[in-house]
Amino acid sequence: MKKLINRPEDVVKEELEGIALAFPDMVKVHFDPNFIYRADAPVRGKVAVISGGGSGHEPMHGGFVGVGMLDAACPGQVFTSPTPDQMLEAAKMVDGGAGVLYIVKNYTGDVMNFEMAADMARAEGLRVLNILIDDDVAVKDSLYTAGRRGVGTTVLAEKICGAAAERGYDLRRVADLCRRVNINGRSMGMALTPCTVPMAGKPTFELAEDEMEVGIGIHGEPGRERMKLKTADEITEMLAISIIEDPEYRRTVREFDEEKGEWVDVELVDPPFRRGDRVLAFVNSMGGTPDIELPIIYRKLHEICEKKGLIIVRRLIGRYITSLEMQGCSITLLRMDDEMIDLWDAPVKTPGLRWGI
Amino acid sequence: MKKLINRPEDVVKEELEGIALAFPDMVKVHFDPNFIYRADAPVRGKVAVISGGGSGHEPMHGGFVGVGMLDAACPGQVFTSPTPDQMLEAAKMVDGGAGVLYIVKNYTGDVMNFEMAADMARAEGLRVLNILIDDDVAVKDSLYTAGRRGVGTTVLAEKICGAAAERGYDLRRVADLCRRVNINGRSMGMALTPCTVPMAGKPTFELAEDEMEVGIGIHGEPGRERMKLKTADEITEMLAISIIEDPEYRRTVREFDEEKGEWVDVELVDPPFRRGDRVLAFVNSMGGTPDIELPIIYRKLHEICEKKGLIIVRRLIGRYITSLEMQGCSITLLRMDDEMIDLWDAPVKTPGLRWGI
Amino acid sequence: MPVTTQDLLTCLHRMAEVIEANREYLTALDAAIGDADHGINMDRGFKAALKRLPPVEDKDAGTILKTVGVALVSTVGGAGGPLYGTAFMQAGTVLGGKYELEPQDVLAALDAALQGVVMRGKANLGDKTMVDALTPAVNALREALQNGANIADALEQAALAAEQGMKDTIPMLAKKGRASYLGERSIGHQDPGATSTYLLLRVMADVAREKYG
Amino acid sequence: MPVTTQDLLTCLHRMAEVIEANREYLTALDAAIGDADHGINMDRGFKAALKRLPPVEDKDAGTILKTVGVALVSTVGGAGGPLYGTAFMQAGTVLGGKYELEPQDVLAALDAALQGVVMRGKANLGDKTMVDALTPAVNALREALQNGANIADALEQAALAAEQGMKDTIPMLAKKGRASYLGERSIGHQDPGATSTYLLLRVMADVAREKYG
Ligand SMILES: Nc1ncnc2c1ncn2[C@@H]1O[C@H](COP(=O)(O)OP(=O)(O)O)[C@@H](O)[C@H]1O
Ligand SMILES: Nc1ncnc2c1ncn2[C@@H]1O[C@H](COP(=O)(O)OP(=O)(O)O)[C@@H](O)[C@H]1O
Ligand SMILES: [Mg+2]
Ligand SMILES: [Mg+2]
Ligand SMILES: [Mg+2]
Ligand SMILES: [Mg+2]
Repeated sequence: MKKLINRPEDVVKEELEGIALAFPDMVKVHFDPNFIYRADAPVRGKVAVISGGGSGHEPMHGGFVGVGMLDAACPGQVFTSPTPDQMLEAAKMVDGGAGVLYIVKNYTGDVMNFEMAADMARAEGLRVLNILIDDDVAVKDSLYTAGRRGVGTTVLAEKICGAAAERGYDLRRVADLCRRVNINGRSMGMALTPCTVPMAGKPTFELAEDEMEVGIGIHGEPGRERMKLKTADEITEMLAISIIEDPEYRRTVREFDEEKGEWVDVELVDPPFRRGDRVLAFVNSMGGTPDIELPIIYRKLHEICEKKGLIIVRRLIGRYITSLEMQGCSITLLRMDDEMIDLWDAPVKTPGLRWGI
Repeated sequence: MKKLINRPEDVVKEELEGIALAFPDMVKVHFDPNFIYRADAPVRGKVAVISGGGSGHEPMHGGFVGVGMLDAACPGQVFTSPTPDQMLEAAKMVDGGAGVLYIVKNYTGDVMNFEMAADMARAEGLRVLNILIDDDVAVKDSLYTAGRRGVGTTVLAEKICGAAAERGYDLRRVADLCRRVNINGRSMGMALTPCTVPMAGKPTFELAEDEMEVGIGIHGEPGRERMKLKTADEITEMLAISIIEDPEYRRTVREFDEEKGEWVDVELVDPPFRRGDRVLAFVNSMGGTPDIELPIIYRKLHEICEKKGLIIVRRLIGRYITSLEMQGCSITLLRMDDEMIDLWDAPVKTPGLRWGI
Repeated sequence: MPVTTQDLLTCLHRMAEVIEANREYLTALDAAIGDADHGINMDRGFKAALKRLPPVEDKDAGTILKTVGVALVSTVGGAGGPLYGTAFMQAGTVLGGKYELEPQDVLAALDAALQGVVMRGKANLGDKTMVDALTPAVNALREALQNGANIADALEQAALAAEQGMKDTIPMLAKKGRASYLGERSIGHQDPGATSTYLLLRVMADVAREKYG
Repeated sequence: MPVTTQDLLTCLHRMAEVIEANREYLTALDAAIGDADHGINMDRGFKAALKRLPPVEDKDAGTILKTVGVALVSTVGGAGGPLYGTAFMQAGTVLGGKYELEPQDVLAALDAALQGVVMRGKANLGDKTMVDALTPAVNALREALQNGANIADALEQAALAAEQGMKDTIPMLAKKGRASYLGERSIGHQDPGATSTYLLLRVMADVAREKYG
């Protein structure tokens, strides 16, 4: 294993120490329990938006803490969900009195830990809502699986909800918006190479020189299918068509019902894409992909969207939700309405995403 | 070779096509000869700042074209200097009547091609000056080598000179500033892994599982020395100390003398760092390094700078001057004065670097 | 002879040892159908739990088990953290105030642990999770005790049932957790969580046999 | 019998073939002490040059060579582009207006090429560059012609000298170009530019032998 690290068990701790020193104008770092939070938190009267998940997906989530995006991010060990105490303490630190939204990627571990944290936070008198992101079309059904994973749409939801909170939306409105972003976003990813979790010391899977994994998540796990290597255009087409032609997707998710004071099952429906939809096109590097390759993917995606009648109104191209040094890419398409576009364009100042400020 | 590409010979062309589609608000792309230029070029009365070099170092240089940074970038084939006709046509396209600065990394190929281009542009009536960046302390002497390579300081010079041009500095002043940035910047890099040039199809060198290359350039070439792998802290210390304790560096470079109307040898001197110097600390990923590792490097660099009495006033951490998918990092320290700090902070809006706008 | 809190502490220390010894093994199982962290996570959690034991060593079994549960929740992360954390916390709840445990107490605690895991994770039998090891273990324990077995023999039956349950996960198609994303490709691999559950039950049986067998 | 522009064209086509055939070889040499592109660059350049030849095929030798030089400058890139481009352009300058080349013209052209390379790259003999192959070649050509050799024999001497010069770069420590960054590690490797220079001279000698030998 070749890495620019010291001891594998210190990677996350030292990363956080480095982040605290590197971006003091944007974020602060709390240790034991670990979380990154906005340098100016708590912002009085503003809904606090918090996310979190395993480390190794940088810049997500810690790199998205700052003005116009997240109030706090809870990093777990590499590819391991963080724990409820981190989420609870983060909420207490950044709550500005207007409540807290937990944006949770749909992985069993993340979901359970964030649910426990929300219960603990409510027991301490905070107002907390959890919204799931489950946008990975590589997972076909929700009955025989843990449901679609949360992938690329998470980044977009964090930006859009962060902007909404900054504008003064109340907790219910930010949560509704987050759910709306989720049901309008779809993603799919693939890997050319595996990655190595520092504590594991060896690659999470093996791939032959002429193979790739399609339908991967973001944890270095093997994907839905192993295939012979294809060209960039063929790969882009495969991912884009899976997303664009994905049928209506129905599932129930657990959300907290504030009126009833308990967790309830809510049915959500992702409507399929149609000609004329305005979309944000997001080409994401899994981490180790050379930047020269991303415009090649975007080029083909652009052509396919045109052919399918989708109007690309915004774009995001780069490494935003990664799996350590894995080579590969994911594509996300988010159907946008005027409000989402406006919030997308709003100023943001974080280590990982910045404009207008 | 595993890459998200179509035919190896089309990589640069398709990358450029993708860039044109992806960032239409910031840049345009010209083909045959190839160059990327500001969407609003030429900007009347503004000095045009142009750079260029082999592809494979993305986001440099094409990702730095836009308001507040470069007016144009000339991409060569992967790791191969672009040609004079690209540089000439780019200059003609973006010249706003106030002259053109070519920022040239000190590699034999780049230097010769930019010199030919400058001569050709002057023959067509343009005002052009070339300033070299030669900041790589891994190259010890200039008498027995082609001189120090241009590495990390290039990014900083492009930002600072771009801001100066935007503010209305005249050509001579932008060129003088560029030279000043160059003699105040020093860099050094290392690699954990090689990279594969698409047209070559195999890695540029082989490294054992416990080896690393130290003192590399940015072209996937082997470095000054091959060593046993060390920890992130040891590697950071090795690079940082080589930079901070680098003695005065003297060499002659060729610059064009507008009074004499010919190329002349100019002696340049890089003064060594001293306690109390204010610096910009730049931790750069070679491309394939997971983002989780960069703050670990910064953390140690911060500690060393403090110990050595250098005051870090600005920071840049990320992948800015890369070698395809190579894993590794480089460190650059730039001694800053008030003017440089002010220009560094000025708004910039490019695909690869953005703030304040 | 009832089980003492000293036996419980011995058991917890041995569990931590066994998890440490099987760290790579559990992680390798998780690499095949998950994300290669189960052994690492469990090892971190049990090490943390041991550190928190000294102040509560003279407390009742419920306090001891809840301390372990809270430690697991706050240090394991992933799916394993809330699941095992909840299991230990629920077991602790039914043993509140007890310093000596009758066989029925042990059964009640293990049953509560199982209910906790099911409540938290909503897995059904056959979904290829730790539930597939824990459920047969609790059933075997109950049956053995009904048939008059002593605690050592009854826990041995439970461990054997857990082992069989663990092996039975191999041909299963995963329907919960990360492995479910693999669809058909999850078939043929043993579930890491079921494996760690078996390992913990094996420790309980061994400790009981050494002392009461 | 003087060399014709037809011979020159034959020579250029054969150069392109030889460069293509040695693409991987030159690139591999460049991988060892450079950046693994010399063969790729030269191949791209010579292919582009051939494409630009048809409109000037009936022009004088100077025009033909300048066309090749400009094509190389605008398509090769790297160090090779300006150096070989300048070499061909300079050679073209001394052959302006000529349709038939006497041996002395060939010498003058090759000498001009060498001066062009030195003017552009400032390399000295022994710096481990193409200059180390081109210089002995020009010297050998001059000497052979002085000794009354015909053009075929003289170019054969030049090619042999270039080959020796190329091999002599192996023990040299590079002082120019990318290889210079390697310091001592550049020793023991043959310079790619010197190698391509030899290959081009070998083509000239072969073409001359076939026609005039
Ligand atoms: N919903 C669930 N109910 C019960 N057990 C589950 C569930 N989801 C996953 N598991 C168990 O958790 C184990 C994986 O744990 P671990 O690797 O620690 O978490 P993660 O999957 O978050 O990395 C699986 O092998 C399985 O036994
Ligand atoms: N200053 C110089 N003068 C003459 N030849 C040089 C000089 N620098 C480099 N070369 C030649 O150029 C060759 C490398 O060419 P090439 O690989 O095309 O360019 P680059 O080094 O830019 O990748 C070297 O092998 C050497 O023979
Ligand atoms: Mg995990
Ligand atoms: Mg090159
Ligand atoms: Mg796991
Ligand atoms: Mg080369």
